[in-house]
Amino acid sequence: MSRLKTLVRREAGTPPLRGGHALCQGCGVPMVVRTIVDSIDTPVVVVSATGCLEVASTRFPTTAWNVPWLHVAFENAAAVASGVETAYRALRGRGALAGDEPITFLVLAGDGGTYDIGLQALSGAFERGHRFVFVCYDNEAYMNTGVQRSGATPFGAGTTTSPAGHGLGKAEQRKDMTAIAVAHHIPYVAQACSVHWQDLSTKVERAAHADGPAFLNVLTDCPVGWGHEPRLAPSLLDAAVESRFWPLYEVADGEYRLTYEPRRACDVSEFLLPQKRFAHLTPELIEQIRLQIDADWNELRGRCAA
Amino acid sequence: MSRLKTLVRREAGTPPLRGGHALCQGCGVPMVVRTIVDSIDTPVVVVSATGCLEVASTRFPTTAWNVPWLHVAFENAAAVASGVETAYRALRGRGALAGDEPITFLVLAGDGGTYDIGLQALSGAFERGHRFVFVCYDNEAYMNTGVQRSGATPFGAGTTTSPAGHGLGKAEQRKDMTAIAVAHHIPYVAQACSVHWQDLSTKVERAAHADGPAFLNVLTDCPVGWGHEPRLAPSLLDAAVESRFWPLYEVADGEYRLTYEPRRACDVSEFLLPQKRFAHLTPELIEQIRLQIDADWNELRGRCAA
Amino acid sequence: MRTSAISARVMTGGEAAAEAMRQIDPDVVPVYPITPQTPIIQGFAKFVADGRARAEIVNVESEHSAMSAAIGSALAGARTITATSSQGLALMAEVVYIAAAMRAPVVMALGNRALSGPINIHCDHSDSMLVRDSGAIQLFAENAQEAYDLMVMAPRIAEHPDVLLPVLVCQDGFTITHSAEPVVLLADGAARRFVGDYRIPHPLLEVSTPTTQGPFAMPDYYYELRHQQVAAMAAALSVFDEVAEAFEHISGRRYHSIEPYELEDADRALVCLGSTGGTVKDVVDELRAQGERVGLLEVRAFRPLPVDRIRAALRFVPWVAVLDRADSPGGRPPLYAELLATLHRTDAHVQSYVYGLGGRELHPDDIAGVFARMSQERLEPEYVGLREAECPV
Amino acid sequence: MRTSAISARVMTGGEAAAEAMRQIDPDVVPVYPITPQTPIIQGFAKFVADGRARAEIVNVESEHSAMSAAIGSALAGARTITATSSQGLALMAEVVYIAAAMRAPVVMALGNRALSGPINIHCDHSDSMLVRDSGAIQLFAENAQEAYDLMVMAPRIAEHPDVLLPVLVCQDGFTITHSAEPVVLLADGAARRFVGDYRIPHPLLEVSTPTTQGPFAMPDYYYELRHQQVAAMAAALSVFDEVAEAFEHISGRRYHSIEPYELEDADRALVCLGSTGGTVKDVVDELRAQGERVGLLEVRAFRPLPVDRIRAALRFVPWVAVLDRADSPGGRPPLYAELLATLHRTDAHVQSYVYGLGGRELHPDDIAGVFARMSQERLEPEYVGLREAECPV
Amino acid sequence: MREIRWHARAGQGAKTASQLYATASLRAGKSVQAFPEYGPERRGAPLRAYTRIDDRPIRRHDSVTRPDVVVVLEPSLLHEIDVAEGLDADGLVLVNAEAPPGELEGKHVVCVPASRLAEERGSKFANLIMVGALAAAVGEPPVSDVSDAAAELLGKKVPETDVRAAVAEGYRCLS
Amino acid sequence: MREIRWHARAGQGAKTASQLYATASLRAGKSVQAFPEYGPERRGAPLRAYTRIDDRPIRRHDSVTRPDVVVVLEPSLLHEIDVAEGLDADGLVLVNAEAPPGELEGKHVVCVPASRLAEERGSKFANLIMVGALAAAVGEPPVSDVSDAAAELLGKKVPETDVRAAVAEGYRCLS
Amino acid sequence: MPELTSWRDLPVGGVVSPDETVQPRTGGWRTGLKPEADLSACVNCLLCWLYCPDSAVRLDGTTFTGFDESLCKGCELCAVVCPTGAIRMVPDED
Amino acid sequence: MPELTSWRDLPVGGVVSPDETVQPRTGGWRTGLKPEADLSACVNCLLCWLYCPDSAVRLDGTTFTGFDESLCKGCELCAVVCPTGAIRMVPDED
Ligand SMILES: Cc1ncc(C[n+]2csc(CCOP(=O)(O)OP(=O)(O)O)c2C)c(N)n1
Ligand SMILES: Cc1ncc(C[n+]2csc(CCOP(=O)(O)OP(=O)(O)O)c2C)c(N)n1
Ligand code: SF4
Ligand code: SF4
Ligand code: SF4
Ligand code: SF4
Ligand code: SF4
Ligand code: SF4
Ligand SMILES: [Mg+2]
Ligand SMILES: [Mg+2]
Repeated sequence: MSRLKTLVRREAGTPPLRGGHALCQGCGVPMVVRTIVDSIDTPVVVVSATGCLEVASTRFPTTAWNVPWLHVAFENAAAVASGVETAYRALRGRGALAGDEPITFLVLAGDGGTYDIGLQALSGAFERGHRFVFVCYDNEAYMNTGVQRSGATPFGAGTTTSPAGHGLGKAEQRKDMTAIAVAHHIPYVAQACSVHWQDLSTKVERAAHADGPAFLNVLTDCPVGWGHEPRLAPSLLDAAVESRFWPLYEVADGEYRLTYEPRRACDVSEFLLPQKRFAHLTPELIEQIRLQIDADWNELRGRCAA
Repeated sequence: MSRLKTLVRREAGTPPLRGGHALCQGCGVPMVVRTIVDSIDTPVVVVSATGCLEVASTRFPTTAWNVPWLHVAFENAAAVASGVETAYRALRGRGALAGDEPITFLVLAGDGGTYDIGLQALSGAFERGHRFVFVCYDNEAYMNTGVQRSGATPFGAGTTTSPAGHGLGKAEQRKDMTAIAVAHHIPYVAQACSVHWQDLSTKVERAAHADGPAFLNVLTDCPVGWGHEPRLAPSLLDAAVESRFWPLYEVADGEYRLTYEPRRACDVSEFLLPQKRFAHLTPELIEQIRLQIDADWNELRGRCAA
Repeated sequence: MRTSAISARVMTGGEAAAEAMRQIDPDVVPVYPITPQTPIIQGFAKFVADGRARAEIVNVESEHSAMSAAIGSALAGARTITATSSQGLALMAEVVYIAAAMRAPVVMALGNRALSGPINIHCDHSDSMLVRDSGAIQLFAENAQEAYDLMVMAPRIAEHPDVLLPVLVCQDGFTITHSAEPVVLLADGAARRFVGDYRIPHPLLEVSTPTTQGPFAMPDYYYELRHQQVAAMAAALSVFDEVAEAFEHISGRRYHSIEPYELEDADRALVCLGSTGGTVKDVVDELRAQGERVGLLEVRAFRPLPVDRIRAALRFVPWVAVLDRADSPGGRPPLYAELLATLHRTDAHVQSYVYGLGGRELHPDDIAGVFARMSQERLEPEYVGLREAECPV
Repeated sequence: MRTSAISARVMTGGEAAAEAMRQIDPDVVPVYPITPQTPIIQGFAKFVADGRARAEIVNVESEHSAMSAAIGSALAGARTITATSSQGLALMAEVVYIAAAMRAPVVMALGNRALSGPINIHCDHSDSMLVRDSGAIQLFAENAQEAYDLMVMAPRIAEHPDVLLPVLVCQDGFTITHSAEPVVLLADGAARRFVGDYRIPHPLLEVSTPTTQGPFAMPDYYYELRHQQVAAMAAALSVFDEVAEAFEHISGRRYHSIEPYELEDADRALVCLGSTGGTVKDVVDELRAQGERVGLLEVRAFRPLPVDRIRAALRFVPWVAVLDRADSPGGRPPLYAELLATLHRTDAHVQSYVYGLGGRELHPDDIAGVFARMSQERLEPEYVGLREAECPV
Repeated sequence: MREIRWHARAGQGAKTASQLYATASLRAGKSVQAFPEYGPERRGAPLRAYTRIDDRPIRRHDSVTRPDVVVVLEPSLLHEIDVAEGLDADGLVLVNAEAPPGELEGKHVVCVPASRLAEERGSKFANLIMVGALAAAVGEPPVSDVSDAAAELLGKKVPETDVRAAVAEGYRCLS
Repeated sequence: MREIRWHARAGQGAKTASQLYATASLRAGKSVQAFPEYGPERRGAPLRAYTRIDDRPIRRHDSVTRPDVVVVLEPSLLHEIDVAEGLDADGLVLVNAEAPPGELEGKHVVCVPASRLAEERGSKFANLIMVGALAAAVGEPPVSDVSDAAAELLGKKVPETDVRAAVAEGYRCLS
Repeated sequence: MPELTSWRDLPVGGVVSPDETVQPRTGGWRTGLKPEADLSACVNCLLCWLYCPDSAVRLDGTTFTGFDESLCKGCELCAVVCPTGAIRMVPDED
Repeated sequence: MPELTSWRDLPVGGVVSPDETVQPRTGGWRTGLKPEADLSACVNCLLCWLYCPDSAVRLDGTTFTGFDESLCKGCELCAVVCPTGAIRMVPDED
């Protein structure tokens, strides 16, 4: 059976995140969520950080979630999940759980809830070795509060707190969250992108079966924050990968592996220019971005070769 | 002039941290502080996290500090320093500062205030690129509160919250804080050890001159928490380095360099066995530690070679 | 307070606060986004990007760090402003106390919003109440104009040598932060001159005279150091008046720590904070027109609470109803409890009404209803407009 | 409460709390070290390491995560206990509110300690007061025995279907946590049976009936959801009595939400929380022996505050002095304000005395002094034993 | 006091319209207030905004429940919600439409084909057209104030002439 | 009520001594309380601890300011602090020393050479010797209770016989 | 959305069961265009199903059958990713 | 330690100036041993100065001269690191 059919069968008409939620028209996040949950072959319990996904999917007394779902606050998703996962282990250990099938614990947080305000809780959970899959849906800014810069916002991007104005947008390089996760020496870390859904789906399977914490950093678009029509999303995200702006790779037990080799010559401007947040970039700044991408790419290749 | 004479001259009879403080007899921390401050050739402003050093050096209305010193809380030293450093830039920018000599901003935090509760503030400051030197004096546990395990506590060490008991002490590997700092792609990161003071002093100079944040992870002992007589400190810390338990290296602009090549065959048991916190370790566990050290060492060598 | 239509501009309370910040021209602004505060920092960030303000903005990674950086900056010697709401204030609560204790005169624009849970973005005052013991000054604006004016006044209050405390300028989330109203701005120069230069006793950056800031205190000194803050708060009350008077000179608008409205002969009075005061005033006018002797005491300075003035203002009012936009489950609503402490040994009957939690509307009819009900003895708090409130607990 | 010398063991309040935890045998214990709480978690960690308790300890990286993990664990379906003090409670304050709102019956051992700044490790109640609006229950122990007993009672109160709220068992830092006193423990089996099994309405781990927990609420529902907590707190008062009665059956020791001491004919009464109550009792006995009609009201349940009972207990006492081990600069000391709200429309003269901040001693002489001074009209709070207190502000 | 409620979808400029009308009225010497309603819903979701106009200072800060005028910027909303809720019997409903929609039978409805007009000019300013039309329909403020206010509010981001033209076109429709 | 203050350096077992005396007294049917003083100072710094003994339940939780007995485990402290502070004229000072130190002239001083005795046995239990001596000096509790309490408190970590011997030795000194 | 209920009738702690609550319909969010499928051109690759942010693509088992207009917000993503051009955006009837 | 002062006389916010306050003396913390130097054996390497946690090693300029017994806690570190054995731990006079 094709992978996509498998996902369809798993969903079986009951999507983990059903329609009727209040995310924007064309929002890139639901696809990430469904691809991930549908790729897991056990029951799933989701812990969510505050952010667009959470706010727009659970307006009381409605809910878009067909799977067990828990939200406590913005900065603590990994800590909450640590508690849930420990409860599961404790109760199982005492034989106090009804069913005894394995459960996959999935954490869903935006880049703000991962790179910035949620980092410490995540790092602590990594160190303690909780068995969960932490997914950062990385749309490169705080979207829920109206597009402010985050640690994930790339160099040059305009946001409401790094306005282009007379300046250049964000002056700093993005935090390399995937590398930070790798530095925690957890069993599985991967970088993925929503439109490379097969790659993503495979990574989710590996992550779910890892013997310890796993981290997935998944790039997805936000038409509102990036400033593009929803229908451009597939080509934009494709360009992000092909231009090597967002390489797809994994680090399993410390071993780097490029999971997708870009297939075509693609300049990063193909990714940047259709987006309003980059509209102010001068050719010089784009060249600077290009050079940084090259350097990062070479370093990554080096690690994958090794 | 010898490096040590330089340090003496800088101190000029006014140690940055003067005697009369309430740190334990034989505490390893003051040497780290003095070596570091004395290695800096500009005025220094110190921001300190809560911990042994802070609590025991500033009982109101006394103070052991002869340099400007600021403490706010346990988890926020890097954020406080971000504010101080930004104030300096802002005031200089406006020509509103009395003197116009450069100032070096130094942050002093224990491993708890760095690896665990202080990590997020530090990571954020790294991303923003504040120009300060963040020093973790790593004594491998929360000492101030009576020796609890931290993210820096090594595998197998007994603490009051990872008691040996019928167990093995701490069951998890230590967080690799130096690697995490490196993953932030800041200009200068180094791992050092108090007794290798020349190496430390050199690293401080590089850190202070880096064009952005610098991070130093400095191993030092705590006779109380490690369970050894103060006088064993020099040999224990030496064994930590020689046994490759704590390699000395630096990463400047992404380039790894081993700054000290161990000079003798030294088994890690030379480091472990004199310490009460490791007294319960079985030969099997020690072997496990040995293997981990070998693996880490090989990986580090690989990076340094590359 | 009639705003002059000629020079007024229509802007939200958030925009007004951003304009005040632009004029104050602080040195450092460490801040983290959160609804409904974001318009403030976004507006200000745009001013900086457009070269209309010079501050260094520190885009911190959490509110705990926002206040921590603010303390560092303010004590280093730089004028520092921050802004937050709700969970943001809750997350930084620990360091708000420390800011006050270290006497860091940080100014904060607070867009009041309900605390989780459940998560909610709309107005109530539970965030302010969470830090009511912190030693920070809290001033409540009734509308966008006041939000602007109080922001301009805040640095002078905060930085006064007898005060040296953080000042929170509180404006109701959405109801003020996002409501556009006419606001009269001062001329930039006048505002800047009014605020003056930043001076604190011991700037950390004075490296030639090193100081130790934030030491450890044992019981032998902690008690006295804490009492300093109580004294500073007492001083803040007169400093507020001083600054308000100076502000009147340049603006024509005069502020008081409390605003009595039609209280002289009132037999019933409400007490409240924030934007609700405006709505109550309308209701008071209406009921007065019908011959009812009702009035309002609007509390502008919640910290320091002008205890004596409140006492004096309500001296002859037999029935007082305190409107709390916050509650303390298992205890008494905060403003109510404070008011009773203030009115102890007077003859007033003081009642408690909780309203507006999480942005629940309070309409003029609700207010009129309270006025109608309040002259019957009742000791238990009532949740105004609660669905099925017949059994209040 | 006379402890039986025969079965008693000398242990600190911290050790006693750890013993209670061992007997309760919780599933999950997420915790972060802080003085003076550490003896509790260290003691418990040793029990686990020695195989005498089965809990999974989660050594989190901060207190914010401790409470977050506790919420996750408690809602997942596991009995969960944590412990903290001072800055730890301040750092987790945001999530304490959420725990209450999500009705997570987490039990917390709180070693009360002063809040920074300046940093100080000794006792006062400012940490408890910081979360007094959070919706969490707060019970104050007078001594090590009570710290133990209340810990054993706590899960049953927290988990009662009408309550489902966090319970903080507060013991004075050092004064109780580190003071060794005789403590009588229940037999392990009896304690375990008393506590019973953990049940909550919607365990998240029941994957066959998925639930959404922690949704977003707009003004249309937030208000009513918040009011649930007020109702749960009201229920907690009777549940406390129920549980106390059951506890008396197995222990012979009976607890009440307030403990009146020599109040019947008192013309002066103190009100206080925590270990100070014991010292006051000695002073009361002494003064009574000299013919003075003095008494004490010790508040054991600060949340929910037994308003009616306090009113009833103090009905005939003309002079009441509230001892606050916390303050609210620019406002009124918290217990004092609550008491006034409770005693409104009674004839009592209620006065405010702040004491013991940051571990400052309160000696019998100081207490006798308050009794001596309190029958003169005075409205301003006094800092007992302040150096140069002649000018109280 | 005149109270106006605006209906649109998030992203269609109801907030701007509500503020524009307020700004124009302020120019005409009125006291004003304008504010939108906020929820978790995103771009595309139904959204309300409000404007209050009075001769005396506006102090109240409750939401508008009994509007005098309702302006519907997006007619498809009529199927979803009752736009006339709380409206007096003689209250005006101004709809961006060619002809009075069935849902509003019995109400005092005035139609302005703002979307078509905007499209014809190749502009996106249906909202400005509706503000102009509102000024005409209720007789205040003068169109010059609306036009000036529009230029003040939007003139920095888009060509001032387009902005003024849209306002004028709406005004013309109903005057 | 009897109130005892213990003086030592952090790490010399004053806390243990104060608790041991309390535990022993509890065995003898008394009500008891024991607590040390805490500060930022570390191992080696002067430290106080307290014990209260009474026939009625002890309820007070203030610190001890007017002790009946002071026990000095570390004589070098006499140069640094006034160990007799708050002590009544007839109050007893029990010092770990060979002969009454000059600093305590005029006080009711009793010396026990506990350090030497401990050293002679090659043990570290100077503090236990002092507890035994205290029991003898004030006449309660019975040495058997002290010995049993010491075994209960420390017997798991160190040989019970050593512990009991130390207590007995101290007791013998003054009885 | 269900009736506004009294505080007594709300679930404890605001817990929501997906089975007991009705999701809002978001079809109204469309602003002019809706997707229309030409089933004869469909190769049932299911990409539209995967990309649709609003779970508005209808399947019968694993076979594409069309759209749930009561949910579809009209984002065009299905049309963009359809490899055969089987989906066109057409004006909403309204 | 200075006199206990009234709250009015305390520095605002508890700021301490090292010049205006007297550090406690910690020589009393020693528990029996103190360092003694044999200056003739000293090669002035200054390692003792560097290692001393309590800044109790006295220098004259850059020349080692001995110890400040009022600060030295007696940890032995100076003696351990002295390369020439010039430092011995000897019983405290007390
Ligand atoms: C402590 C705290 N600070 C700030 C906020 C406000 N806030 C909620 S979501 C959010 C941004 C979320 O960004 P991200 O994690 O990237 O998710 P996205 O909205 O982009 O999906 C912010 C700033 C909050 N809820 N809590
Ligand atoms: C928010 C908060 N949590 C806990 C504490 C208690 N605390 C103070 S210092 C400390 C441990 C410090 O450990 P580390 O940073 O390694 O420094 P060390 O004491 O080892 O020098 C702890 C847990 C605190 N002060 N604040
Ligand atoms: S703002 Fe962006 S991320 Fe948030 S719902 Fe809209 S499209 Fe999705
Ligand atoms: S406990 Fe350890 S780190 Fe702390 S002062 Fe003592 S020796 Fe130094
Ligand atoms: S237009 Fe968008 S929302 Fe509608 S079915 Fe297609 S993908 Fe789904
Ligand atoms: S994307 Fe096109 S071809 Fe594929 S299933 Fe959908 S309609 Fe059919
Ligand atoms: S013994 Fe220790 S404290 Fe004393 S001088 Fe030597 S190193 Fe310094
Ligand atoms: S360590 Fe020894 S040789 Fe070196 S300076 Fe000190 S005393 Fe002299
Ligand atoms: Mg994001
Ligand atoms: Mg440490």
